[in-house]
Amino acid sequence: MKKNSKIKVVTGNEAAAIAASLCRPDVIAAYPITPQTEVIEKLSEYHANGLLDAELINVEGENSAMNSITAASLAGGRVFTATSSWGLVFMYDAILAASGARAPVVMANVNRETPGIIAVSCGQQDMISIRDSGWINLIAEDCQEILDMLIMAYRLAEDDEIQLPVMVNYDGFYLSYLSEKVEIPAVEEVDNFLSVLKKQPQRPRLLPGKSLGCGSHGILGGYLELRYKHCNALQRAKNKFQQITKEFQKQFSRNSGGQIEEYKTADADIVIVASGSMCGTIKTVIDEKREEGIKIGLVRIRMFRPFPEEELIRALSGKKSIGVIDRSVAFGFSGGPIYIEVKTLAQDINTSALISFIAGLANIDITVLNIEKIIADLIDASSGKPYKTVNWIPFEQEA
Amino acid sequence: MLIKGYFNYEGPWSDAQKELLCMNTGSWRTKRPVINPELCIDCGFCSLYCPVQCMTDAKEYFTADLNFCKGCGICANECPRKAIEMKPEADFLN
Amino acid sequence: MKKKKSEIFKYLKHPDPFESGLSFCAGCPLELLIRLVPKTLGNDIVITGTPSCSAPVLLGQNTGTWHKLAYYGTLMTGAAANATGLARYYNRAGIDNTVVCFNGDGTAADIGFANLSGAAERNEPFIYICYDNEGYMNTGIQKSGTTPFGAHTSTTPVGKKSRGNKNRRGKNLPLLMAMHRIAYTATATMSNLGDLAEKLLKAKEKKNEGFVFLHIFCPCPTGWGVGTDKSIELCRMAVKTNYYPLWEAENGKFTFTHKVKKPKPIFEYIKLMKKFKHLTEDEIQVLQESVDYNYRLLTKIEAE
Amino acid sequence: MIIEVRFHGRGGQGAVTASKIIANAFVRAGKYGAAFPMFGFERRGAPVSAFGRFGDTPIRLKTQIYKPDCLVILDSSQKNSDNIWSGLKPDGIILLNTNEEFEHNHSNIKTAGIIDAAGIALEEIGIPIPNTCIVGAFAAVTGLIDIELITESLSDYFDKERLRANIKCAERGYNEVKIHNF
Repeated sequence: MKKNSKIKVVTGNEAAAIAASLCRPDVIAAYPITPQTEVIEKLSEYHANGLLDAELINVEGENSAMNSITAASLAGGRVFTATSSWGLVFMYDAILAASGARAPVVMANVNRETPGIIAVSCGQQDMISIRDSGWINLIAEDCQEILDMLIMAYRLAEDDEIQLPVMVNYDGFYLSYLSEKVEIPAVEEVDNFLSVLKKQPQRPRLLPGKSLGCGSHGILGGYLELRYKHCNALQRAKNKFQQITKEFQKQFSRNSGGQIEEYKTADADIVIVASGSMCGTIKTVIDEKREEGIKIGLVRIRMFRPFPEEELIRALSGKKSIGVIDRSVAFGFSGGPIYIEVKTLAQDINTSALISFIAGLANIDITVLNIEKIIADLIDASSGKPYKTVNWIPFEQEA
Repeated sequence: MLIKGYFNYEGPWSDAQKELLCMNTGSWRTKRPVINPELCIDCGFCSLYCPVQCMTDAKEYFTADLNFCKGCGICANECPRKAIEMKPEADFLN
Repeated sequence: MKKKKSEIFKYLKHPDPFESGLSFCAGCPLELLIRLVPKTLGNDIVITGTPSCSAPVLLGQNTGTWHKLAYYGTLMTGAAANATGLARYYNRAGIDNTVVCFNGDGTAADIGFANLSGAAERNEPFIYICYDNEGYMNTGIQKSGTTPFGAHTSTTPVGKKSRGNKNRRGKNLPLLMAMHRIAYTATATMSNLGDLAEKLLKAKEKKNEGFVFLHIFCPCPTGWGVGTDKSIELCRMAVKTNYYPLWEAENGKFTFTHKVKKPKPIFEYIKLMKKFKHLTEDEIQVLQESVDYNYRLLTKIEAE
Repeated sequence: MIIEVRFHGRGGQGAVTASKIIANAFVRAGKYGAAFPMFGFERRGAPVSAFGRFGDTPIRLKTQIYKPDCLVILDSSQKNSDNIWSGLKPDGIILLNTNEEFEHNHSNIKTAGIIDAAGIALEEIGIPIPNTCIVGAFAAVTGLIDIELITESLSDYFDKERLRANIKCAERGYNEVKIHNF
């Protein structure tokens, strides 16, 4: 444990609020929505008690939250907001505006189900619905990682070579309300970690009296140029994040991986690819199965956009069977969204079985038994037995 | 490389470092304001109401900058002395 | 003959930050407004605008711009929220600022109304200018929330069964905004330039106390079917008929800034344009009653 | 070793906070604790459950608890519901908030702690919120955590007079819980 750090038992939401406060934001705007509400309640509490020095805007909707912080960010401010589910969808146009303007906005998104059916429950469908918005998307596994990732998110977003908005996703209910031990660094430590940004060339700022405007029409090749720059910045973000995680580990003595986390994959024949809170359960089951002599590992996706293709190819190449667990669906495709993306790497990975598992929709618990069944299926597939390519969990299964 | 340097920054930022963008709006005109300096009382209403703000003060009276005047006729309509007449642009050919 | 310059010039202290050749329709009073705002308030304003008639001019093309102002070109849904973020950040950072959110009635009264109302309720420290041309003019003259009774637009056409914008009155947007009891609300138009300039300057003062909403009546010669030379006259007639009364409200306290002694009948106003030319005597009477009602209401509020 | 505890209560009884306080106390002991509730819209009066895992090794499991080692029942009106007893492990521990005598109604119960937590809370804080009394009783019934760490943890959730009253509740819970062994 780092000197000056504090250990506290906090919820995932509180960890997010603490992380945001530690980064000394200038402007925070947010609107309540279950299961994110606690984040803005906590920030309001810190603000009311003089612990958080920031402009706090109690906006009348998520759309305004994103719009106001984007503008404040373009003016040069450090900004924060948090949302979830329909709130994320309601700010969709502003989400595109933020990334198009290359505003280094940082947002916590508490994953909750979205489309059509009202469900106050966990699911990554909200994140999937904005995946092509040009943001950087990170996914946390536990409360500590929510805090750590948000701090790293500012380093990534505001980096001169990146200048992109970053969304830190974490599972609603399973993490948002989970109280567990979190090591909270001293604010000076965070200042120190973020101080690199001050030494970099400063990004353009919207300032009174300065003939510099943002939101120009890209015409002729201009639009193409901006898109090209944006896509390149996303590609650069992969290595940048890797580098930032290393520096974070050096300073805070904590590590949970780079773009991906590999858990016992080195000698594994069978690998599960997953993200979010379910990975804790998967690791626990893997430990048990390892004791039975089954060579199994986990690749946890920490960075979902940009998609860590190279890292996945490296980690998954030559594995006998691979199962991808999605907590969301890909409409019009059979198989989960992350599964489909991993499948695009199939030629490079060269595995004999690539299987999709759709699990945990609408708060359905992803249980130890579920994971054991998934592993059993993967073992069968690795030994050449026939298998179903797409499996909905827990259909035909007990809890 | 197809991508030329249309932008100076990563994002869609514009600046007024070089010349400003400008249209040849003078070419839109079908009628031209002609001022009778005798009638002009130099009140400047033509200049104040001109959307293009192209009426310039020639000390004793106002005159339109024909490079940009769109020929809308507001100056003539607003002139309290009817000192401005809108004349067909064709009259001024050659 | 005695030559004497108009007093109004004294308000226009600052250089015009716009280039001369701008892509506004000939005779568009919006072009006049957009030039007068920085000429009156100074070139150090930060202006935010949305897709609208003003957007092609406020927004740059690649690196190029039509003006020397700082601007943020943004979305219709969130214009007031953008301005909120800017003003709050500048205030926090100790940067002297005048943020002007410059939008049409489509953004203000319709798609961006929620965040306009939200910013007003929170009394956010910036100036919101709505130029109201009573429709979506940039996309080709469609009905908006402020389109008046009976008006012809491309989405309220005059056909066999329906005759223009029937059974509607249009939102009284400035009154709605004043009811938020914001720091300052005012109506103004380009025929009364002294009044407009005074209100702009007052807006700059008042935004230090809270939200400022300026509603500018802004005829569209193209969309309303008016000669390009008649748009200022139209503004004047709107005032003279009490179709568009000039007033201001400070924290909810109303004052007429220009009282019309003998208001002209509404016919004198509508006869100047094509958008009402299909109206029957009865329909004109409905419009007259609507004008009278609005004016009576304002008179009562002023007396309060 | 990790003990899995399922909490049952109603919105307003503080079941979720009870689970947090225990997790907090374990972390103060240098051990590990993780707790989370499961509910949809938050409503006073609605049944609430919370899941707590406490022990001396890091807790990675993020699932609900189907086979609890221990049941903490803050709402005795639910004590006859099958949901509550579902999955209780053999040699199970239960802790029940009731002012009635205990009936041994489940064969897997090895230890039962009975406490009139609502009554004590009413006396000490003036409102019948049983959670802080229950966490005190939890320390006594399970023997897994010191009562001092429980009362220290309370300072993260209460302050001033409320804190003093709730510490009293927890201590009375610890001292007054009736423990039956079977």
